[in-house]
Amino acid sequence: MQDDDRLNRFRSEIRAWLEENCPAEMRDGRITDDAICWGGKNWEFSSDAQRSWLERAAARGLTVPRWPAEYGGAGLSRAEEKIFLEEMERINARPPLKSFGISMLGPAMLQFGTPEQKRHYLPQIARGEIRWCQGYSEPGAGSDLASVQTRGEDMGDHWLVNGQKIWTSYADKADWIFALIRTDREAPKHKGISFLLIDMDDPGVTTRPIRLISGASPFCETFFDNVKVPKDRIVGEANRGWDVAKYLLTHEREMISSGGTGLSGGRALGAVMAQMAGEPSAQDPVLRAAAIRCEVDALATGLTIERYKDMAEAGKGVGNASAMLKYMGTELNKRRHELIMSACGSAALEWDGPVGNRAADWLRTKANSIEGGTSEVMLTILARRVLGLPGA
Amino acid sequence: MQDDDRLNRFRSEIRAWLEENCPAEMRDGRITDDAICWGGKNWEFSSDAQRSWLERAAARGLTVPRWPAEYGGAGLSRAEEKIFLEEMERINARPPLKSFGISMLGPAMLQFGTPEQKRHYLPQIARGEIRWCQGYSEPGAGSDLASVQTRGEDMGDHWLVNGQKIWTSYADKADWIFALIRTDREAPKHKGISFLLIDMDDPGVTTRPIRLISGASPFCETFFDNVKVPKDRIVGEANRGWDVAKYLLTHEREMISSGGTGLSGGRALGAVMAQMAGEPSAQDPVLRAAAIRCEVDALATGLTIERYKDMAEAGKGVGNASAMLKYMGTELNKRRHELIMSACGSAALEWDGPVGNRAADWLRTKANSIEGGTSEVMLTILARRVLGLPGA
Amino acid sequence: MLADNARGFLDEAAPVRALRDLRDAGRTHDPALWRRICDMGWAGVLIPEDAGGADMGHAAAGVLAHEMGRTLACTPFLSSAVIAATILRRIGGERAKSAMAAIAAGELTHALAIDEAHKFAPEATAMTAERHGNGFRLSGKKCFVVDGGFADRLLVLARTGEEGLTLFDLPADRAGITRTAQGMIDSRDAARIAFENVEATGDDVLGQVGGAMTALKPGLEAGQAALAAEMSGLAAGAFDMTVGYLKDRKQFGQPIGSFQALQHRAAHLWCEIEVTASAILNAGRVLDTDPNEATLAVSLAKARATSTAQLAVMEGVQMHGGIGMTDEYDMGFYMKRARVGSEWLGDYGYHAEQVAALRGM
Amino acid sequence: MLADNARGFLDEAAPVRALRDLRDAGRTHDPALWRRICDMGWAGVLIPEDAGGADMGHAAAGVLAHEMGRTLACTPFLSSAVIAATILRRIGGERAKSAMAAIAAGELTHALAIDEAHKFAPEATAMTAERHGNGFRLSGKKCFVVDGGFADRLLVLARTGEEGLTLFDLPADRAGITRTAQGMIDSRDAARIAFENVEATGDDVLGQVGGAMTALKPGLEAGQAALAAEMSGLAAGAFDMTVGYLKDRKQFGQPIGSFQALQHRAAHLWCEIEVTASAILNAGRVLDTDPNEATLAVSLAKARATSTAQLAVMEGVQMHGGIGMTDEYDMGFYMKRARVGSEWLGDYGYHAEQVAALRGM
Repeated sequence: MQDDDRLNRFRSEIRAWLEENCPAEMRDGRITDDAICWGGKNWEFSSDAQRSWLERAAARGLTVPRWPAEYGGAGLSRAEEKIFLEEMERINARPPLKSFGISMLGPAMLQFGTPEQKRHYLPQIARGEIRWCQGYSEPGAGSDLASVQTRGEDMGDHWLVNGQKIWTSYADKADWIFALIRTDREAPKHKGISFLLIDMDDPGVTTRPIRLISGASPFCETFFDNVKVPKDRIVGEANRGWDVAKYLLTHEREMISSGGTGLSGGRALGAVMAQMAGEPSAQDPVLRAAAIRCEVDALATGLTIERYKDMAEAGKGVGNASAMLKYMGTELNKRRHELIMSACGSAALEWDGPVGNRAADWLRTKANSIEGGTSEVMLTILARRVLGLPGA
Repeated sequence: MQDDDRLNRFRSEIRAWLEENCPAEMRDGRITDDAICWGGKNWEFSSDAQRSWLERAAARGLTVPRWPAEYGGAGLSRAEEKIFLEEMERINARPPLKSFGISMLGPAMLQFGTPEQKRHYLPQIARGEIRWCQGYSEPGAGSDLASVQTRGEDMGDHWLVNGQKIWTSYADKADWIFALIRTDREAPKHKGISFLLIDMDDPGVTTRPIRLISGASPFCETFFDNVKVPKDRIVGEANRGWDVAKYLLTHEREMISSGGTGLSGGRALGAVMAQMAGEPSAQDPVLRAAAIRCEVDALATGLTIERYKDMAEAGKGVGNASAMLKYMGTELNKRRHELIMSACGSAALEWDGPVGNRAADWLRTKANSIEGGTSEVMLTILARRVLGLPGA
Repeated sequence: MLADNARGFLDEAAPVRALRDLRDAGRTHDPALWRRICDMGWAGVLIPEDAGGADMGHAAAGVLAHEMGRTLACTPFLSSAVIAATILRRIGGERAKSAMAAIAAGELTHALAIDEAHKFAPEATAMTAERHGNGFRLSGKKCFVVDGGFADRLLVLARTGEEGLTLFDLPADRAGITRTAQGMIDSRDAARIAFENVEATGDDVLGQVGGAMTALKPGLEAGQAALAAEMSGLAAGAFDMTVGYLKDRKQFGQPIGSFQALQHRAAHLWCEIEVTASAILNAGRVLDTDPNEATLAVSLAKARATSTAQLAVMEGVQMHGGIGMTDEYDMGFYMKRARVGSEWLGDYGYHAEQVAALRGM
Repeated sequence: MLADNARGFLDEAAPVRALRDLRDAGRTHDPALWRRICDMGWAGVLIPEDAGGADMGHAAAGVLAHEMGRTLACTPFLSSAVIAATILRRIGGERAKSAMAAIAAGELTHALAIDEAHKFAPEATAMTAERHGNGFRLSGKKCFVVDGGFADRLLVLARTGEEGLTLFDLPADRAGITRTAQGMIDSRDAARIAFENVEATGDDVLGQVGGAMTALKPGLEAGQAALAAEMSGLAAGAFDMTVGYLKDRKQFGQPIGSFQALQHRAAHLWCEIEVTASAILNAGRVLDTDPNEATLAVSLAKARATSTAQLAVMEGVQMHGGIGMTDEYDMGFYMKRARVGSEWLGDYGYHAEQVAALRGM
């Protein structure tokens, strides 16, 4: 009961803080990638409101609410974070900052980084000063992430890195990259990889956007040509980078899965159906039935993400089961966007039509079940590690 | 155009013949296993009408319309057979005779049998005098049909057969069994099997029904204990029985698949929906949408069975593609019966309720995608042999 | 804890074997099993302590129902301890209290007589309870009355002229009541019940005349949530049996569970079961904390449990192959119970429409 | 034969590469390609011989559409050679004959202006054609007019007071007509067209005033069947590309096509494609032999083609992994065309409802 009192007090405080600090322009409910601030050296704020929203949130530690205060966070508990997010949703606030530093490198560094690294890198991420991208996949490797060919030769005080990464999200806009590099070519596949941090401005680093079927270019190819990486730019031990990568993949999966679900997403489908059909009971019964099934599954999947977060908070490792969230969340999201496209009919068949650019969102979802481990890889992980089924 | 005239004339003839010969009682549209005559030494006709319908149809060759007249058939072309079946459906006639002799042994014997065998066995089948069952599967072998352990030792003028078969449909009611027997234990798996014909009355043959989840017992276990099988009771060459079995499996697949489709089956679902809901537009929109999808797929699958039959008639071997008919037909049939059960609601939850015994039919369909090669085996066959995908 | 204890007891006292034996003996109820269960306090899980219950709430009832689903335990837990208990508790007062005490102690069992046609549709109730003197005369037919073949008392929904739907609590042996057993595919108890000019007094009315839904709605929602939990347990039981088979059974020289297509389907099924588990837990939680706003959570749970249980038993039979089709093997019992559970208290379409309505779709 | 010839020509003259080049050049129509196609006689496939056509029928038109779908050939075949030709043929008479001759010769292209909102719903047409003097005045807005950006003539559906729907055949440059290009995801042509007091005479009316459906219905059904054929070709094209990739691409040391889960999904997709092929063939046959009773066959074909094409492109992208998402690779073109084809002339739900109505469901 005391807990409840404390949480209620927290809710009042955070509500008041939001009321005072979140600019009106940032309360438009736009939470797509192009509306949110991603930070970094070259970030151009879309408005003064976007800038001050970032600065105020960062000052209060709310760009990374769960991180400790010493690294720029607000040190919130899971329950407090939930309240913060609820209050954000209540006023339709955009997140003040989004980045792979927050969602991926940060968690890995909190787990594997040295105290010096945490003090150096984490506050920059929290304030949106440095924008990170990830360098995992390589051409031809596909789902086999441990098949790393980019090599780092040990030159004493540094590694000399040569090779190529692909599917590096927003690498053309990033300041730094965290990358898997093969630093021991003799060791078994998973044992000779290191997790290195590389400045995109370093000599020898180049990057080139890949055009996608949606017309956008969120991904790049990134090339390393005799890039010198000092020995302290490593997370975890040398040749033990796969441990970090695995930990990180779990985080990435949860992030991608929650894109697909939650109540607000569910509302989106219902709202589109209603909007396009002119009234709640859509005029195409077959489509409506499919939308209802999707809604049932979306609500239950949203509850599952919450449940797993609570389990993680309670210290119950969810481990490989995060593959479930990734699989179910992304497959659901694809289904939902197919239905949204159907509900919108020809209005969504233009790149920039009367209902905005829903086609690009729809096409983007097709990558969800590929990036960060395909649905097929997730199912195999679950079959082997959770169900204990034997290898072929 | 001459063809059309000829076929139109044939239609008039067959319509007139049916009008005169098909007893009124046999025009009730009941085409489930328990309503149709299966023939055999121990058959008890359910009525005089059933008996005379069999006798008249057999006299006219119409129990096996496509077989040559010398073996008891009517020698119809595919187009004529189609007309015969349409006219049968028009008056809701039950088939005069159904048996594994007609659907399986007959076709194999027409292909592989000696002239003597054809003259001896086929007319008995056509007249419904001898009822056959098949002995393929063995305990523990499951989908791996070539894993035959039942052995036939070569004793000069006969084989001495010992072993056990399972899933022998209606073996407890059959007069004879055609069975795969391993006659060469040294040869590779597929090369030492013979296709033998065994009289169920022979000393050493026993059979025991298996009770199924539907409560019915259409299948048996059949045991062979030192059964002597004379050397002329073989179809095809010794140790080449797998060729016959493969040929037969194709026929079996087509038979099982067409149980699942066709216009009349489609009508069944629509009719049940209408009957249970009180009016054509069922009151549960989600269920109705599923039924409509099922109807769309059923109509298209029915057209596919027709198309493949036409291709076979035109001499274009459909070969492994029959696995497609088996797979799609049986999966569709399962879907349809799930929907019928849903439409009937609690009325179908009794073994003998207000809507008859739909539950038993529903449970029976679950075996369709297992017997005669599972859906999984069909998909593997298609992937390997039709699509040419590589083995693991 | 609760789950572990329950599982230990049920594995010993009520495995699928017990249901099979009951069926083979031509019976649909095992009073001895129910006695043992009542002695453990399960019948009082939703009954206040001052009426002799344990008052553990709907989440706990869901845990018990889940475990009973896992072994297909054949008991009147849902009818009596969940639905009737919730209705009586909502009614309140001394009479209800003593009725609850009788339920908790295992002295009486109740069944809910609500369906009249092939689908769940309380609002369409046609059975009449006409005012007659100081009381009522009930006439009409009910079907699919689960546990109605042996229950001591019947909760009966009937229409009272223009006043609307009224709920009656009657002894099953009152004059004019005729019960006919239904031979159910899941081997559980259900009855068709005819009411011919059955006399009832004002004391037999639960709550207000014309106000049946006030107490019936929470009772139905508690039952739907517990049934969903039972079906999620059923799905888990069928799934465990299937995964075990995939590991043990060899074909073409290897365990069939090593074939990737089956692995992926099994993994997908596990995901569906996990997602459904979340909906079940949520329904229990909402019923305990915000019972007047539980419809969405409950219908979500029942819809998900229905589709998941059906997938689990279909995959279960298919992956077992021929043996799954035999009566000798237990999978068929799971399949048949899943079908009955799908229909009872509203099917997938019914609950999906509830979700749609509440979500403005 | 016809299919082989068509395939040979299209692989050379209109591979996916050609559509990509067109798009990159900011164009939506390739007159040179259409010229070559007309020279081969394809534009006259449904036009009588005395009007310069080849009169090969709807089954043949389906074969050509199927092959064009396979390479995503960008042509006004459906708009002009199928829909307009079928409508004009049904109208009959000398004027229609010369119009058909112009189509067959490739001298004129037509587009059908029918949609006004986001879904196909001819009966809901709101655009008006008010009687004015001896003629009419047309006012309203059309959208998703496929090939409407470059077509020489527009077939326009409008409402004439109480008389009902009337079909007009107008030159696209008549005063009061404004065309705006729509930037379509499939890189094909479509336009939004505004009509502001557009003058039309009785000669511009196709068939009877208020009797649009007499000729429009067969035209729509011919178009729907040919579009279904195109989409089945599209599905086959995407499928072939995917199976090729499954054979070539290695991962974890083996071709990914050796993984059983992918094998089973590929085999399932092949089955769906085969089943859809039957529905397509049937629609062509029924249109040729019993055109007044073709609705069921046509809607069945379009519904199946829609669901099959969508499955084929979704599986295609997923099985290709990341590369399938890149613009550089052709799979995305298939996915985007499948989406547009799904909506044009009635989506899955529209045609499924037609089937349901005709089957009494």
